[in-house]
Amino acid sequence: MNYAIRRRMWSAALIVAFFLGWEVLCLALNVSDLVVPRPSQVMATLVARFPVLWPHIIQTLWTTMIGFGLGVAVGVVIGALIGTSRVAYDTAYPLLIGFSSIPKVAVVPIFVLWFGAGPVPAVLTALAMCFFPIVVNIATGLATTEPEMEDVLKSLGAGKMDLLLNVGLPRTMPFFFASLKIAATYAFVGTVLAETVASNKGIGNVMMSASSNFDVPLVFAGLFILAFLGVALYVLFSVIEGRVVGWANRRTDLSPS
Amino acid sequence: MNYAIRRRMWSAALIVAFFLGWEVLCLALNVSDLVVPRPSQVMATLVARFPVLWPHIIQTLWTTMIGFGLGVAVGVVIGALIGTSRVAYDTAYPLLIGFSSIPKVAVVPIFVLWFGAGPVPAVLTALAMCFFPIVVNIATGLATTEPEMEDVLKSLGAGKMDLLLNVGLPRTMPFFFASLKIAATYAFVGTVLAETVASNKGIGNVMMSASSNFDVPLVFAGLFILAFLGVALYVLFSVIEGRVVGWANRRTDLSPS
Amino acid sequence: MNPDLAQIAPERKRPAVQLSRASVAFGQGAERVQALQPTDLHLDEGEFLALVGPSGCGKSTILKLVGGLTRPSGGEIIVGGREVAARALRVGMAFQNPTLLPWLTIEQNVMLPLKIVRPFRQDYARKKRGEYRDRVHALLADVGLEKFAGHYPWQLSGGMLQRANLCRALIHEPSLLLLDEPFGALDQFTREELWGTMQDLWIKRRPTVILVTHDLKEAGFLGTRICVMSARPGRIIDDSPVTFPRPRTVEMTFQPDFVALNQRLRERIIDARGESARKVAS
Amino acid sequence: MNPDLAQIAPERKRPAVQLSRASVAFGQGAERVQALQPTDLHLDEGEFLALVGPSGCGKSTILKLVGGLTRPSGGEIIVGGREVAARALRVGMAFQNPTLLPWLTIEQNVMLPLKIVRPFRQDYARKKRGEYRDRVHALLADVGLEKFAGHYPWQLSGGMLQRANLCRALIHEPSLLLLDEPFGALDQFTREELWGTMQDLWIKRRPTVILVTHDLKEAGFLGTRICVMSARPGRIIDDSPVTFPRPRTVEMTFQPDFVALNQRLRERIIDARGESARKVAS
Amino acid sequence: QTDIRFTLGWKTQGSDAPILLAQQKGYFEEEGLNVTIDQGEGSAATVTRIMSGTYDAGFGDINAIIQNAAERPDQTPVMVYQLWNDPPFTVVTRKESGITTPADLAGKTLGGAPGTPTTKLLPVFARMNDVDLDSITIESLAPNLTEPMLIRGDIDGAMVFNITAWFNLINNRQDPAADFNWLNFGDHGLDLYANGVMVSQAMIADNPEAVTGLVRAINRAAVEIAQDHEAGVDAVLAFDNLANRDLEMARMMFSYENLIASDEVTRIGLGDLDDDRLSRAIDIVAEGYQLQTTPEAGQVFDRSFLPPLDDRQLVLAD
Ligand SMILES: Nc1ncnc2c1ncn2[C@@H]1O[C@H](COP(=O)(O)OP(=O)(O)OP(=O)(O)O)[C@@H](O)[C@H]1O
Ligand SMILES: Nc1ncnc2c1ncn2[C@@H]1O[C@H](COP(=O)(O)OP(=O)(O)OP(=O)(O)O)[C@@H](O)[C@H]1O
Ligand SMILES: Cc1ncc(C[n+]2csc(CCO)c2C)c(N)n1
Ligand SMILES: [Mg+2]
Ligand SMILES: [Mg+2]
Repeated sequence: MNYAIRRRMWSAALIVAFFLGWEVLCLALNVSDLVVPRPSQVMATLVARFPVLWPHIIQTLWTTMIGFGLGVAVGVVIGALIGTSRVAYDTAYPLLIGFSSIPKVAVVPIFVLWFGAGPVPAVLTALAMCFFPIVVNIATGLATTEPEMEDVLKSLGAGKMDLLLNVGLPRTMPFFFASLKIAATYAFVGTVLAETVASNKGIGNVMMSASSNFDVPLVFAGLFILAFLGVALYVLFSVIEGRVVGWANRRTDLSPS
Repeated sequence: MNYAIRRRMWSAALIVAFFLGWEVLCLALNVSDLVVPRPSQVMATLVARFPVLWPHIIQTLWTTMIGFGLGVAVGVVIGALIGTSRVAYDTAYPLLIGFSSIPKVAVVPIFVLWFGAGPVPAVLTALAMCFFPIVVNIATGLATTEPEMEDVLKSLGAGKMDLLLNVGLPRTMPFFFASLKIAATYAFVGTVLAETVASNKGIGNVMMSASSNFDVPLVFAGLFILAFLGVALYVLFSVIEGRVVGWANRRTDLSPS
Repeated sequence: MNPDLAQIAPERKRPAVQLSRASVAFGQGAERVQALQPTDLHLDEGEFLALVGPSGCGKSTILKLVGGLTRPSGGEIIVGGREVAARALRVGMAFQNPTLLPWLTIEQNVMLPLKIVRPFRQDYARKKRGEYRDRVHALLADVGLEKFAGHYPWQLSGGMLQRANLCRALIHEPSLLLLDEPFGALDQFTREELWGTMQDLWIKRRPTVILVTHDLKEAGFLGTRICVMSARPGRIIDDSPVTFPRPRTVEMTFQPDFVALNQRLRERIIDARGESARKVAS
Repeated sequence: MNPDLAQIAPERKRPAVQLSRASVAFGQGAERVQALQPTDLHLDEGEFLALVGPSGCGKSTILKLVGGLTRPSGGEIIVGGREVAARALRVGMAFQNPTLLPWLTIEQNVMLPLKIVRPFRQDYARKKRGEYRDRVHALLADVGLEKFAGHYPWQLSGGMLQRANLCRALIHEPSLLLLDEPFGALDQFTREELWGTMQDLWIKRRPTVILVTHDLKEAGFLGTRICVMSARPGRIIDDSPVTFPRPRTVEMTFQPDFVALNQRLRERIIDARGESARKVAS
Repeated sequence: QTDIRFTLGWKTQGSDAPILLAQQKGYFEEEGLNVTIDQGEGSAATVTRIMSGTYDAGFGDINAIIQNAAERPDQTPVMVYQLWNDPPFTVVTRKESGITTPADLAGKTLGGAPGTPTTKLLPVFARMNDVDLDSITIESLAPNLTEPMLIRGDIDGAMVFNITAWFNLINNRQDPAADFNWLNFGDHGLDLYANGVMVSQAMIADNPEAVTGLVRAINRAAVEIAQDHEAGVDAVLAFDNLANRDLEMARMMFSYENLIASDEVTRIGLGDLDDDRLSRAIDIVAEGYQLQTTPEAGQVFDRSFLPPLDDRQLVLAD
């Protein structure tokens, strides 16, 4: 217990140190706030403009959550398909890899052309950005499942679906959560990207307006908000993960009391 | 053997079907080539313009390879650190998650202002885009390594480094390769992003000027090139992966001859 | 031998397991390892076959063949009239190294067959907290693990894992039991107690059983029949019925009849090890 | 008893392993499981301790304590003058379930200690294809696995894995050997051969050994001393020297002296199982 | 009520005030129009957005219409209200680089956003002024990098809209008047028109009254803002509360003083244009881009939706 608290303190201290270092470096090297503002400036802007920013935050958060939710669903389904069927793997993987190598900024205009500006392209971009890491980790987890574990169920006459639900997916959980953490951050990136291209609302739009007016502290305030939202989502998943896949991380709790 | 060939054929057929479907859909729905050109148009543009595109392809490929190489190095080191030290995990993870939630487009201008337009910001952006999935998968792989396997080495008096090299990393290899596949595609996205923001060469630059000239087929030709490069890199890694982590995918070879 | 044991020994003669020149080889070309030579084996319903033989001779391979987990390279396997055992019969299998799923507690691991196997699965959602749970706990208590139902596999000792593994093979009252050294990591006394448990179960429900073991006493105590395999690539080189009356007791294992059987099997195994034995001798 | 065996039995009296009221408990609060009660154990250099006791009593836990893999909840463990065994002595450990690394071939798995342990590791890069390889192959041949050096663990049978596991514990000629049921999954004959191999090795190099086993014959054949543990939470309840002359033979195990020792230990274990036994009886 | 999807030429700027005021004051509604306004990606992108059918109308560049009309005559939008009478297309340079005439650009490095009409028109500009285009190095830069790169000297000149760059330089703590030279395309042979309100051909065909209403509402607002500047800026802030009031006020005034107000406008009124000048502009663009066909003026501009001249008189108050 005591150890856990000390650990937290340490890491909190290091994170604070990071921002202090940034502040000091900016002051020491006399970096213009038009290039990189100091964290204190960013925070000041953030506080001062918060009431104005609030609806944009809500907008981005909602859009991201919907896109992310859909992305997870799509990712799990495709990942399960690819991880269990060889033909699906050989077909879908190259297509997905190809799609993933494409900058999503190039795709947003197409979404806009189809669905108009607004939240729909943002949701779709968030989805497009975030489902791929989930696919890859689910597929890899399934493909590397120890055959011995599957044999346990096969000997009971289990079908493919039973195997997937009772062995494949649980075993893959740690890597599913790892990919969720990646995916959640990418979902934010996707939303913001789409908002940058086509929307009148959302953090992306704020950042775009701010940057076209060279209000760099406001741009960074947007970045801070995004970072914060990303971390918040990460913490949420970590808590869920702790409950669901505690079995995989037993090391820390293993040493006798 | 025969089965493997049939499988390949199937998946090749399905991939061809995908592009055929695209072509037919565009014709049937009479989609303007300003929105989505037909694959045949894209290919025609690609062939016709290939000599002009070639130096840009080389530029983007090189930049990406360097950025990707650095990204892998950075990713493995940070991942190993985070996966083995609790304090490093608690400190670096939130910072990395925060950084990852930021659209890299917002960071590129900073790189450009520091290093000038050209390949350096592109390399850095590729690095910034691609190291995170590697970090996450390495860290997760290490954190979920079965303690029993580590005990084998610990009983021999192995140090942390021995454990990492002989148990942690090998066991993590399947997920490292999975993340490489994600990372390689993101490295391309990063390079192209940076080329879009500031450059006079590279696929990103081509796509940008093509889109400003309403030459959508050329934009798509750029996308096709990126997709192709991404798939090529993926195939490369798959071959290496097959050699290195065959042990983890033994399922397919297991059934008796 | 006691004449009245005939009425206890299996009478029904429906074939439960039928291997016809079944063979297994792994790998290709130079890498090829012949794990099992073409083997014939016929098991009637309700038989209790004890399978003994040197390490690496293919005992586990036979179990996996019968269980439908390995396809034969040649020959044919028919179980309960079908090619895949689990489709035809209710099969219970205890693997040689207890592969309990690490994300499930012991209770959940043991309950797994009830979640998968018909007809139990239909009622699983409804009964898993009631009837099925009680059933699992009762079985765990039989093997001395009642206190560990809520523990995870990594919290158990080797022998405890093996006992949990055995429970998982028995929980759904299978009509075909495939047991791969289920008592290997246990001390003699626990082992003898579980022999008793096993025998009671067999007398009561008469499943068809294949038991792989290295302990001839165990083979004689439990089996209706003992098969001896030769060294790798394996082949069945001896097939003897065991006709001691049931229920058998540990004391019986010291009787001259029993000791003589053991002695005979011992010699067969010494033959069986043949060439490989000469190599192992350092 | 043969009087001249005293000169073979260990004479040097430097303490190799010393447990002082070492205890182990896992978990917190209501979840707390006492795995080992405060235990004293003193092992001289060159002793061969056989540890027997019921399943789950803490035998593996003691090995892990001595090997430095588990920290004690109370008390102290000193091995070769230091707290962590592997830092003080060259330790070889064979785990209860053979945990071979799945990405290495059998040869590479067995060679692992040479890659890690000083002074072998210095020359590893140079010798791994020459001297070290030969050494590994020789040892594998001793246990009958010479043909499987290039195979991966999943291509081996249970008993073969266990033999590879044993090789890995021996390859670097450790001065402290911790063996957790290393012969469990083997047939009687292979087992007896490996007893001989083990004994030869011990006579030649005189490592300090702790051997966990369920086989009293094995304990008597190999040990210089046998400790009996009580049921969980474990405690050492009997500690007897074994003074039969070396080299011992399998025939010796049928002699009255040997049988009497076995008989006495049997009774101690029956006591030892105490409460738990009553529960297990179905 | 007719639904109209309208795209601006860029992020909210003071120069969009006429459209935003018409929206805020309900002038669109009075015309029976339900207008949704979205921010844009550039004046040229307005043309593509309308061509693809995503938007019905927008604020964008007439030269982009000309360029597209040559290749896709059935799809290009039509300018119905020519708001910016003078072109904002400018190459801005630092005073110390000594660039004062187009000829000085030879051998220099210019940067600009590739989609910006200025960048797209540079070849035309070079051709008209006999500058060797191949000797000029062109860097593609994101919009938010052009001015910083210029200030830092990474590029010698930036291809911009004066209305944008002027205020961007102020935002970058520069003095745009004192320290920079402004080479306006309009002063060097490119007497082009620029931004205005354009609508899709489909809208003209299906619902000409809506077009008339749209133009009338925007014109009404444009005329009104010339008198009541505060109302214009209020509308901008009502649309985008992140905008900086003083800055957008200044920008709005800049657009009126430098881009909208001209002798020609005094003569023919807001929204209209001179057909000869347009024809010349079309020729310049067509030659500059080496277009296969030269579009007709009637394909590009349609004055039939303009309100009477009396309603289009610009009287700019101080
Ligand atoms: N997946 C596999 N790939 C290649 N060879 C295999 C595989 N599984 C088993 N073998 C080989 O088949 C032979 C028989 O193995 P099996 O597991 O049936 O032996 P066993 O009789 O159960 O031995 P033990 O008593 O040691 O468990 C062994 O020689 C082994 O090396
Ligand atoms: N990581 C752990 N967490 C919680 N409890 C544990 C853990 N490891 C062991 N135990 C408990 O400690 C006790 C002793 O375990 P140990 O493995 O030492 O038994 P053992 O004597 O080796 O038994 P066996 O002969 O069955 O292998 C057991 O009751 C077990 O449940
Ligand atoms: C109506 C309108 N259309 C396009 C632009 C885009 N633009 C013109 S110049 C430039 C570079 C910065 O000076 C940018 C981004 C704008 N600002 N206003
Ligand atoms: Mg076996
Ligand atoms: Mg144990």
